[in-house]
Amino acid sequence: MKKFINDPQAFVPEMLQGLALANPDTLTYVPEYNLILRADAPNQDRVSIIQGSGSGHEPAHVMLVGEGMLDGACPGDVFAAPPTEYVLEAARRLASDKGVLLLVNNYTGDKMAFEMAEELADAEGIKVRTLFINDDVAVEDSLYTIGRRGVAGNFFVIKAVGAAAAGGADLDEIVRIGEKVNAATRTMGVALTACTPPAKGTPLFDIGDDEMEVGVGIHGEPGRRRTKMTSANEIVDELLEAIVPDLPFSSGDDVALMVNGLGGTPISELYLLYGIAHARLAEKGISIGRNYVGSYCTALDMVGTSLTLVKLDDEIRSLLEAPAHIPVRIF
Amino acid sequence: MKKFINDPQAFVPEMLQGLALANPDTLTYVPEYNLILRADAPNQDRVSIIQGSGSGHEPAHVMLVGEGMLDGACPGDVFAAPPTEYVLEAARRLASDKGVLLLVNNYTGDKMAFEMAEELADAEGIKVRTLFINDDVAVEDSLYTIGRRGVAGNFFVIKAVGAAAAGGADLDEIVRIGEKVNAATRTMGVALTACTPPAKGTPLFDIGDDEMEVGVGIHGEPGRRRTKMTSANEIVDELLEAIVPDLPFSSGDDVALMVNGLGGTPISELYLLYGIAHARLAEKGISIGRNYVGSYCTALDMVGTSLTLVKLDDEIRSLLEAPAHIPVRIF
Amino acid sequence: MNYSASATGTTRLENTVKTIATTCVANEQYFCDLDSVFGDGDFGYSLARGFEKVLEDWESYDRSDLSTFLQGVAMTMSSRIGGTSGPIWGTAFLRAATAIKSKQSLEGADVVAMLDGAIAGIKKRGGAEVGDKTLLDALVPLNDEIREGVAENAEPRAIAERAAKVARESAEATSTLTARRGRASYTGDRSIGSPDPGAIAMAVLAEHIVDSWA
Amino acid sequence: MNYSASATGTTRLENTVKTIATTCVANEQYFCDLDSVFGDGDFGYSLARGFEKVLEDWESYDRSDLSTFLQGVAMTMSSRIGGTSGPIWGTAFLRAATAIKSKQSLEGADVVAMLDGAIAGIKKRGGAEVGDKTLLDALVPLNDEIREGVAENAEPRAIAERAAKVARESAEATSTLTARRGRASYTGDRSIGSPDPGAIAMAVLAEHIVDSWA
Ligand SMILES: Nc1ncnc2c1ncn2[C@@H]1O[C@H](COP(=O)(O)OP(=O)(O)O)[C@@H](O)[C@H]1O
Ligand SMILES: Nc1ncnc2c1ncn2[C@@H]1O[C@H](COP(=O)(O)OP(=O)(O)O)[C@@H](O)[C@H]1O
Ligand SMILES: [Mg+2]
Ligand SMILES: [Mg+2]
Ligand SMILES: [Mg+2]
Ligand SMILES: [Mg+2]
Repeated sequence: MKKFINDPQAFVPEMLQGLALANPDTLTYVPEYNLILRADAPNQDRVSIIQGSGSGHEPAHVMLVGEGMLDGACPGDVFAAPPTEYVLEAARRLASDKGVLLLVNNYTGDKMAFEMAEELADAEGIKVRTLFINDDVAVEDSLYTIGRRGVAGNFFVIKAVGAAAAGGADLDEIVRIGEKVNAATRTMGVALTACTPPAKGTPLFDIGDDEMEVGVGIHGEPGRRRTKMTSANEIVDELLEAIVPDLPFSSGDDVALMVNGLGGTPISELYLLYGIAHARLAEKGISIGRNYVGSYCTALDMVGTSLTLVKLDDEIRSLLEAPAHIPVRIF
Repeated sequence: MKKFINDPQAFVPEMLQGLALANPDTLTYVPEYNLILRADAPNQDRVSIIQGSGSGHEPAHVMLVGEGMLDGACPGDVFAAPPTEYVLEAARRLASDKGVLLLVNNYTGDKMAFEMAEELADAEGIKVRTLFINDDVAVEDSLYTIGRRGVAGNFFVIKAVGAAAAGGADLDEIVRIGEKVNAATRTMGVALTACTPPAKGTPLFDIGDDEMEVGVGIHGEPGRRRTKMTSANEIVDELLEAIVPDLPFSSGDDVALMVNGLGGTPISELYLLYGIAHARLAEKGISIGRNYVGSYCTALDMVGTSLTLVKLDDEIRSLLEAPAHIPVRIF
Repeated sequence: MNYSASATGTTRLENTVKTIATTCVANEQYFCDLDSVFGDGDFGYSLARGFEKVLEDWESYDRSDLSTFLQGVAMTMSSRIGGTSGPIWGTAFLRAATAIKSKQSLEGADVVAMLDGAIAGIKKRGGAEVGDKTLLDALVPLNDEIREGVAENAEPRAIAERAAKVARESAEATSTLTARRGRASYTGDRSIGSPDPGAIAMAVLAEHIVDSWA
Repeated sequence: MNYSASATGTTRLENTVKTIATTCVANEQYFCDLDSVFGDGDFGYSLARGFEKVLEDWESYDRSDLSTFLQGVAMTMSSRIGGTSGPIWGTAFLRAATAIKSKQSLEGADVVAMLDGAIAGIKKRGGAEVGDKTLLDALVPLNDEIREGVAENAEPRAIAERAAKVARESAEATSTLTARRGRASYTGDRSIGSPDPGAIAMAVLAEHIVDSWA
């Protein structure tokens, strides 16, 4: 395992500690419950937004805490939903008169922890709602499974509800916006390598030197199919062929396009992919109103990418354009 | 080779094409000469800042073109200085009455290409100066070698001269600032894996599963020593022990600290390293006035990191704080 | 069967919980490996971290009655374990505790009641049924076997042995199923051919409980 | 030696340049591999891209005289090749062109003059001397051997063979040197044990020029 770590079990707390030290004025770190909170939250005139999920997806979500985005993040261990008690504690600390919104990616563990936490918070008199994000088209809908996963598209839901909360919207309105953005968002990913969780120490799955996993999840869950490596052009085509008809996105649509790196992919390759996707969508009559190229939601050190499309309207666009101040920055 | 590419030889132009498509309002791409220019440059009332170097270091430098930083970037092929003619063409297109500053990392190929280009530009009546960046403490000074390499610390020189140029400073003043920041900046890196140049298709060097290369350059050049992998704590200690006494940085100093990823390292590990470095510097009485955690100057897909320290004074601090608008962004 | 809370300070119930805890800690790597075939590789890690804390807190649990003791264990688990396993195992221990409210000693029927409660809780929490390729596919047949043994008035140790055997067979048989719950469900038919980690864990725990039988 | 610009439309000089170009294109991978031992692995790539363009532009070069032809090649190279090799090889070709300004045919002494010019240009451009572990460590002895051969009035083909042999020996001998210029210099003593890619390229080129001798 080739990582910059000390004790694998201390990976998450040491990372959070570093994040807090780097942002002393804006963030509070609560080590007992793995929480990263805005130092100035809660604000009783704003709905508080909390996102929880396993760790290993950084910058999602702990590095998205700040003005205009999250009030708090409640990460679990690597790829493990946080314990219920941690979520409850986050809701307690960020309880506001206007309410609390819990954002959750749709996975079994997260869903259970957040549903239990919501019940408990509600019982304590905290005004709280939960919203599940499920943008991954790789998962075929089914009667049995929990349904589609939440992946990199969660960025857009967070950004939109964060902007709405900053603007003073009430909880119902924020839930409406979050559901609307989630419904307008579609993602699919592909992995060229497996990721290595620190505690496991070896790659999560075996993949041949000439293979890729199409439809991979952000925890290294297998996707739709294992296939031979192809060119960047073919990869973009395959991803768009899954994503575009799903909503569907059609000629005349204006979209936000995210080319997300899964942790081990350099930004040069992401821009190369962006160029291809941009051209393909233009051929389909779809214009790109906003673009996002970088590593937003990762699977540790996995070499891979995901494409996300969001259908824009005036409301969503202005929420995405609104300013925000979070730790991930260049200056 | 596990990369998102089409033809390896088209890697750089396809990446630049994507970058230009993603920033249609602010950037101009000149494919014949591999140039990325600010769409609104040159401005005759500002000195134009140009950085050239091999490609493969993205976001450096093509993604740093924009208001408050670079007016143009002039990349060569992967890890190869641009041809002289490309640099000359960049200087021609960005020639301003106030002058042109060529920023160059101190490598043999770059130095030769830029010196030749400067002579040629000068002969054409363009007011031009060249500034070499050499922040890498891994290279021991020597009578023979070209001297220290320019690595991730170039970010600070670019940011400072970009801010000064935006403020209308003249060429002499900008050269003074660039030299001052370069002189206050020290970097050292470590690699856990080798990078794979697209055209080569295989890793640049062999490194054992339990080995690391201390003092590595941003082209995978070997460093000071090959050694067994150690903990994040020990790695930070080794890097700081090389960096701190070199300037030297001393108790009472206020510094900017960059924890830079070399391309394949997730941001979670960079924050973990930041936390350690922050604590170590605090023990030495050195305070961190500004911090930068992310992948600023990479070596393709290399798993590795570098630490950069810049000694701050009021002038440098305010230049680093000045706003800038470049493609690398979150929103 | 009679498990007295007073007997020698530690009871059969306490021993069983301790065996569960030490077995999960000891099998961290194995359980992770099972979960990385078609899951995300953290099953062993999650359980180990939770049960490590249980062992750490061991002396401090309120032992007023057996139910309270189990409830304390459940609280440690649900505050410590994340992932799917936190809510699932926490709920299971909590429901088992509820099933023996204020009892000071346990009969065979109480064991069945505890497992009935745990199973109902797990089903409610995660929405899974037998056949969905989860730990229920070992736990439910295991409980049914105990129920039968108790009805037949068999020796506790013999019952435990039969139950462990059934758990092992059922766990191995999950290889033929398609995962429909949890992370493994994303793989669809590709999960066929490998057993469910949670079900195998049930078999391993049952076998260790038999081995540690004093 | 007499290389006439008129003879059959292509001259020995043109043939030599073509051999250099095709050899560099054919050895792209090999030269890259040499450069990745202690460099950055792009030496072959840089040369191949430059000489590919030379071959592409082949018919269009101005052939008014030999110097003009060489100058055209030099321009292609320095506009196409980046890295260290662009300025180094571009300068070398340019200085070689200058050494035979307005000549229509070449004697052995002109070959030596061309190489003298190239060597001086390379030294000026990159600041390297013999012994710094660069291509100069093969090119300088190669030139010295030609100079001697010309002084002895040896057969051109025999001179070329002797020069190639010396180039090969000198190139292999760079293994014992510590790199002091270019990227390889960062490795310090670790460069000992591997030859310099540029020097080996000189040997390979010299050998191919001999092989292609018509
Ligand atoms: N909905 C569910 N109900 C009951 N058990 C489940 C459910 N989903 C998964 N499991 C069990 O949990 C095990 C995986 O646990 P764990 O690795 O902690 O979960 P994850 O990493 O997916 O959050 C599976 O092997 C299975 O036995
Ligand atoms: N200063 C120099 N003068 C002459 N030749 C040099 C110099 N530095 C390097 N070289 C030659 O160039 C070769 C490497 O070329 P190349 O790979 O294109 O350079 P880089 O990738 O380091 O920019 C070396 O093997 C050496 O022979
Ligand atoms: Mg998990
Ligand atoms: Mg190079
Ligand atoms: Mg798991
Ligand atoms: Mg090289």
